[in-house]
Amino acid sequence: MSEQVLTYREALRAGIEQALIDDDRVFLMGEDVGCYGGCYGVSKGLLERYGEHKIIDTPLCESGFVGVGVGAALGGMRPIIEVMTVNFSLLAMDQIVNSAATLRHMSGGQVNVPLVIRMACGAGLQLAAQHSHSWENFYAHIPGLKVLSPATHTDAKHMLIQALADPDPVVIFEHVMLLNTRGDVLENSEVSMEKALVRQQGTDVSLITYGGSLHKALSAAKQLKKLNISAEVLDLRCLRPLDTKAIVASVTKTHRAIIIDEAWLTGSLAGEISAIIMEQAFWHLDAPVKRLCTVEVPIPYPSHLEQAALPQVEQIVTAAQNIMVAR
Amino acid sequence: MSEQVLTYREALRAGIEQALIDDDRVFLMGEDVGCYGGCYGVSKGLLERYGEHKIIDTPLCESGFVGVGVGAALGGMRPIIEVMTVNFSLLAMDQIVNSAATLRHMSGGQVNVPLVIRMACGAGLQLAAQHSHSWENFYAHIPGLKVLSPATHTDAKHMLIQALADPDPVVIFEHVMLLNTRGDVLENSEVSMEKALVRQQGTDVSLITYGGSLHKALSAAKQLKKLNISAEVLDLRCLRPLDTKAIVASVTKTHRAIIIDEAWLTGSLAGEISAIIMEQAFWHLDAPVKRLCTVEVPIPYPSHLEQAALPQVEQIVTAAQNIMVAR
Amino acid sequence: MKHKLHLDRTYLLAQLKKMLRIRHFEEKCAELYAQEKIRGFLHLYIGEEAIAVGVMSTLCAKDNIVATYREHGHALARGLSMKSILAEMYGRTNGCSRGRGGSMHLFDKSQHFYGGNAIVGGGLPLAVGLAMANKKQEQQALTVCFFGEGAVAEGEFHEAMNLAVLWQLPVLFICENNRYAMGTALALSESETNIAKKASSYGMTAVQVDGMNVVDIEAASSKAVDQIRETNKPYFLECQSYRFRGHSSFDGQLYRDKAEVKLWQEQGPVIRLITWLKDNNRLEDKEISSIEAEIKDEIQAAITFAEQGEWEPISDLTKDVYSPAVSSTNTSQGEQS
Amino acid sequence: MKHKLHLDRTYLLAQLKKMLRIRHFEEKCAELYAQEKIRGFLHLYIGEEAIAVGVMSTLCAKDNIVATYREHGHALARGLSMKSILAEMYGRTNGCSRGRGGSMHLFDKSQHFYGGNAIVGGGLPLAVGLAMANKKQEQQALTVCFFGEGAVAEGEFHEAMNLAVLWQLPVLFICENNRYAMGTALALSESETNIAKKASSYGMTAVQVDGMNVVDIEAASSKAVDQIRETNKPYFLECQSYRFRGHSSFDGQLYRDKAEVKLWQEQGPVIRLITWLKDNNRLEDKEISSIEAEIKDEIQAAITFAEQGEWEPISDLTKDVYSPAVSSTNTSQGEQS
Ligand SMILES: Cc1ncc(C[n+]2csc(CCOP(=O)(O)OP(=O)(O)O)c2C)c(N)n1
Ligand SMILES: Cc1ncc(C[n+]2csc(CCOP(=O)(O)OP(=O)(O)O)c2C)c(N)n1
Ligand SMILES: [Mg+2]
Ligand SMILES: [Mg+2]
Repeated sequence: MSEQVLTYREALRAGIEQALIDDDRVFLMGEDVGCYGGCYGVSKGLLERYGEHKIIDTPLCESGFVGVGVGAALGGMRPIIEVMTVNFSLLAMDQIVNSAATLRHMSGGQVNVPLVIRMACGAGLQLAAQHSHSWENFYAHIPGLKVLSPATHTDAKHMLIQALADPDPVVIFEHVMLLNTRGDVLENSEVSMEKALVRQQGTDVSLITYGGSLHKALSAAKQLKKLNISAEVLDLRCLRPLDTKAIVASVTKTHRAIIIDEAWLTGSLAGEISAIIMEQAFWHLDAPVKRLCTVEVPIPYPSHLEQAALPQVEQIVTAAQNIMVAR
Repeated sequence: MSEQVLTYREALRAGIEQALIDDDRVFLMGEDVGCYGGCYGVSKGLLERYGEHKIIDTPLCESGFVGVGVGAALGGMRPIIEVMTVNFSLLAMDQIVNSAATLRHMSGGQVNVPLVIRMACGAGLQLAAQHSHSWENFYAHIPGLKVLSPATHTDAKHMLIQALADPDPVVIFEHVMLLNTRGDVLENSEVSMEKALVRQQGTDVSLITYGGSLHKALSAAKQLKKLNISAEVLDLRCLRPLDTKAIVASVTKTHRAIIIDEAWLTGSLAGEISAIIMEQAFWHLDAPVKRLCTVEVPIPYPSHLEQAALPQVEQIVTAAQNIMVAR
Repeated sequence: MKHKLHLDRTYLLAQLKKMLRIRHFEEKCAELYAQEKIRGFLHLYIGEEAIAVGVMSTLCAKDNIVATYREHGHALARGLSMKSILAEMYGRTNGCSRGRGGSMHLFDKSQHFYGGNAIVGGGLPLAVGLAMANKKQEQQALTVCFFGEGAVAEGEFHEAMNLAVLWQLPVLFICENNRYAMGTALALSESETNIAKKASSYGMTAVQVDGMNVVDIEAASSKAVDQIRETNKPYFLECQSYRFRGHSSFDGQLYRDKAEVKLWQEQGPVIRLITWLKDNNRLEDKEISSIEAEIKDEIQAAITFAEQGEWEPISDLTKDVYSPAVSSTNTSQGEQS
Repeated sequence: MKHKLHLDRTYLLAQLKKMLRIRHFEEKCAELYAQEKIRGFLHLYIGEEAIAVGVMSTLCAKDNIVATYREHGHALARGLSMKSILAEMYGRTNGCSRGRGGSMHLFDKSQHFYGGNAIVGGGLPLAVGLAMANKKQEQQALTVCFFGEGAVAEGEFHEAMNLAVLWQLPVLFICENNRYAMGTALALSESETNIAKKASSYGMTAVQVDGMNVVDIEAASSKAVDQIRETNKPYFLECQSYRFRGHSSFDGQLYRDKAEVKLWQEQGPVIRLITWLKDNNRLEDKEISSIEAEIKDEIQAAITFAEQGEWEPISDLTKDVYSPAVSSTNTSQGEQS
C-alpha cells in the first residue's frame, strides 16, 4: 500500500475531505470549523474549497447544533459534527445519549442516526481544570453509540470514513497532543474500526491502551526491551464495542497486564478493561492487572503538576518491572 | 436509639425538614418541588410549611437552576437542589462538573461549594429508554464531588443532613423503586456518610452493591442461606470516595465477590469495584469477581423486557452458586 | 400549492370526529391505565385536541412531525392507526414502535412521525435538523415541532429558535401552551408570559391563536404552512389551551383549583365545535351518537388488536440497539466466566 | 447611595492610567507568552479596556464579579494586584489562585472576584446564584457578570436571563460585544444581532453603550448600578467593542481583514481618551510618559515577583480537590499493589 507522511491534523483533514468528496450527503458542522479553520486548525481551508453548504459554522450552542446533526441524520444526511473539545460536550450530552444513541431502539428499529461526532480530547497543553478532560468512558458506557479513539495517523484518516459508513452514531476522540505529530498514513484502513490492534508484539506483559497514551506505551515498550522485558502493546482503537477477544488473547499470552488510560482512575475505562480481564482471563494471570491513570485532581495549570497528574512513560516502565516480580 | 417506621419517601422528606429547621441557610430548589409537591411527592407539604422563600419552584432549565445553586452556595447559602431525575441531569452536568466540582481547585482553595444535589434514579417503573437511567458512575468519576446512594430508610433521612454538613458538593441518588417501601429510621445516622456498611455478615461470598440493588442482594443472601451459602452483603453507600478498605476487608474474608449494579455493564462502577479488588485483593481471591449489571440496551418499555434487562435476585443466587464451584 | 380552508358542514363534522376520536381514545387509555393494561407514565391530551387536529389538517404526507410524550393525539391525527398506537401502549410487537417505546415514544417512519420524546425540549433541535435535511436535499417538505410552554425556559428552546431563524429553515414551531408544566404555572416559569412575543424576538413570525378553536388553529396553521413553503423560513404558533386532566398518571393537581379547570372545560374544543355546529348547522344529537358509536367500535377493535399482540421474546432483548449487519457488540450481562 | 460621576481632569487621568495599565500589562503578557513564561491559552483584553475600567469604577467592595477566560483586565480593574495576577500566569504559588488556575482562572475571594470561567456561558447562572444569595441574606450587594456576545447563543444565557428577571435578582449583565466569538462574526451567530434588544425581551432594562468610551460606560454602568440597588432587579448593558488581537494565542485571524481591525483601533478606548484630554484638558505627552513609566515599573515588579514565586511541590498535587478536615479520598494513581 502506498503511503503518505502527514501530521495527525492533516490526516484528520484528509479523512474529512475524502468523505466530502465521496458522498454528497456529508457535511461538516461545528463551532469555528469554517472561517476560523477549526479551533485546532483541522478544517483549515475546507470552507474555501467546499463552500458554506458543506462547511457550516455554528453559533455557540452545543446542545443545539448536535441536536440539529441528529435531526439531519434522521432526515437522510451524513453529518460530521465537530464539538470543539470533549470539555464542552457535556452541554450536548443529552442529545448524544437520549437522542442519537436511543432513537433507533425507542422507535423499534424504524429509524437510525448515521451521525459522526468528532471531539478533541486530553491534557498536556496546560489548559487547566476545565479544558483537559478525558471522558471517553462517559460515551463508551452508552448502548447505541460506537466510540473510536484513533491513535495513529492512518486511523486518524480512515476511522472517520469507516464511521461514516456505519448506520449508527459514532463518537471519535482526537487527542490534542497528537495533532502536530507526523506519521505514515496508509492508503486504506488496516482493519475494521471495531478491532483492537497489537502495535508491538511481546510475551511478558500486555500494555493495553488507546489514544494519546499509545505512544507512551510504545516508548515504554522500547525501554523495557532494553531491560529484557518483552512488552506487547495493544491499541484498543474502538472503545465501544470493546474488542474483548483481543484483550483476552493478549493477556492469555503474556499473563500480565497494565492498562494505561488518561482518564481519572475511579470509574475510568481502565476499570472496565481490568474487570473484563478478571472475568475472562483470571486463571491466566500471573499477577494482578494494574492501572495507570490520571491522578484524581482537576488538571492543574502548571506544567510540572499537570505532568505529575498524567500517566508517564517512566511509570509504565516501573510498573512493568514491578509486575514481572509481583507477589 | 429510638426509631420511626417511614416510607423511603417520608424519610427523605424528614431529612429535608430537619435541614430546613436546623439551618437558616438551607433551601430546597428544583422543578415542581413546591406547588406540585415534587415529581415523586418527596417534598409534598413543604411549600405550605416553609414558604416560597425556602421551597423554590424553578422553570424547566436544569443547567440554569443547578448553576444558580452553585452560585448561591458560593455566596454563603446551603442549597438543596433537586434535579427531578438523573435522566435530566445531563442538561446540568456541565455546571456540576465544570463548576461545582472544580471551583475549589481552580481557585487554589479559596472558595468552596457547599451544595447538595438530589436526583431520583433507576429503572423498574416501565418508563422506557429516556427515563430509566443509572448514571451514578458519571458522577463517581469526578474529583471534587462526593456521591451518595442511600439504600436504607435511615440513610435516606440522615445522608442528606450529613451531606449538608460537608463543605463540598455532594450528589445524592434516590432510587425510585425504594420510594414506597417502609422501613425503620434511626434517630441518628449509623456512621459517617463515607463509610460502606456490611448489611449482612457472611463468610463464603461478598455481594457488593448499593442503592436499589441492595434489597435484591439481601433477598438473594436469604435464599443462599437455605442453600448453605453464607453471603456477606456490603452496602457501598458512598460511591465517591469509595470505601475501598471495606471492600477489601470483605473480600479478604470471603475470597469471592459478586458486584450487583443497575448500570449498564460496560463502563459501570461495577467495573471499578472489580478493578479495585483485582489491585488490592487479588491474592485472596478463590474465583474471579463477577459483575451483574443491566443488559446493554436502552431500557425497553414492556415489563418483561425491562425486568430481563435488570439484575435479578435469581441471577445473584445462581451466580453465587456458580462462584462457589468456580475454576 | 396553497392549503385551502374548508368550513362547510361536512368538513367540520369530520374535524369534530377527529377530535372526538382523540378524546374517547384518551378516556379509554385512562381506564386501561387504571386496569394496569397500560403502564409507565401516561400523559393525556384531553382538552388540547384542536391543536393536533387543526395543524395536521394542513400538512402533506412528506412533512415531518416531532412531538413530545403527550403525543397520542398527534399520532392519531397524523394517521397512525389507533390499533398500532394502543398496541404500543400495551408493549406488544404489533405496536407502532414494536412495543419498545410505550406511550411516550410513538414512532412511524412511513408517516414521518419522529416520536415521542420524553426529554422536555429535546425534540426542538431535532426538528431543526430534519428541516435542514429537507432544505439541503431540496425536498418540498417542512417539519412541525410540537412542544409545551414549559419547554420555552429550557436552553434548547433558545438554541433551536436561533438556529432555525439564522439558517432560515422550514420549521413550524407549535407551542402548546396549556398554562402548566406539571404543576408549574406559566407565570412561575417565564419572565415574559407572552410566548409568541418571546419567539418573535428571534426574528420570526410568531402568532398567538386560540387553541380551543379547531377552525382558528387550522386557519393559522394553514397561513403558517403557506408562508414556510413560500419562504423556507420558520414560523411560530402559540396555541393557548389547557389540559383538563392531570399532568400524567401521578398527579394530585394540588397546584390549581377545580373552578379553574371547570372554566376551561366549558370552552373546550369539542364542546365549542358542537355548540357552534348546533347553532349554525343544525347538528343533531343522533349524528354525534353515530360518530361516537363508530369511534367506540374503533377503540374496541384497537383493544382487541392490542390484546392479541405478542410479547417480544426475551431472547430478542438487545435487538435494535444497533443496526443489523454490523458486527456484534457487548451485550452480555457480565456472567462471562 | 448613588454613584457620582466625576469628569474632572484628575479623575479622567486616573481612568486613563487604569486603561493603560491593562493595555501594557497585556502587551507584556503577549511577550512573555512568546518567551514561554506564560503557557496554556492566553486571551488578551486589548481594545476592550474601557469596559472593565468603566464598570468597576461604579462598584462597591462587597459586590461580586464573575468573568470569563478573558479576565486579566477585570482582575486588574477590580483591584487584584498585578503581581498576583502575573504570578498566577506563571503558575506559581504566589499567584492569585495559588498557580492552579492560570490565565483563565483568576480568583480572589477577598475581592469577591469569582473567576475566570473557561466554559462559554458557564458564569451566567453562577452570577444569578450569587445574586440570589445576596438577596436572601439581605446584603446590599450586587453581582456583575461579564461575558462575550458569543455566549448569547448558548442555552445557559437564556436560562440565566429568565431566572434573573423572573426572580428579580440584583445582577448587572455586561455583554462585551467585541463582534467575534473566536472567528465567528456576530451575524453568523445571532438571528437578532441587537443583543440589548434580545435581552430586553426577557423583561429587563437593556441598553447599548459605546464600549470604546470609558466615560460613557461608567455613566451607563452607574445608572444601572443605581437602578439595581434601588429595585433589586437585573439590568443589562451591551458594550460595543472590538478585540484588537487574535482570540487567543492560537489565531491566524483569517476571518477578518486588517483594514477592519485598523478602523476599530483608530477609535480605541485609550487613543480616544487621550485625544479628548489633549483637546479639552491640555494633556501633555510627558504626563502620559510619566504614567507609562510608573506602569512599566509596576509590570517589572510583577515579573520579578512572579519569577520569584515558588513551584508547588508535586507532593501537594491533590490539594484543594476537597476541603480540608474531611476524610481522605481516592487520589492514588492506581499503583496500589
Ligand atoms: C429535561 C426535562 N426536565 C424535566 C422533565 C420532567 N417533565 C416531564 S413533562 C414536564 C412538564 C413539561 O411541561 P410542558 O412543556 O408545558 O408540556 P405539557 O406537559 O404541559 O404538555 C416535566 C417537568 C423532563 N421530561 N425533561
Ligand atoms: C461551551 C464552550 N464552547 C466553546 C468554547 C471554546 N471557546 C472559547 S472562547 C470562544 C469564543 C467566545 O466568544 P465570546 O463569547 O464572544 O467572547 P470573546 O472571546 O469574544 O471575549 C469559544 C468558542 C468554550 N470555551 N466553551
Ligand atoms: Mg404545559
Ligand atoms: Mg466576542
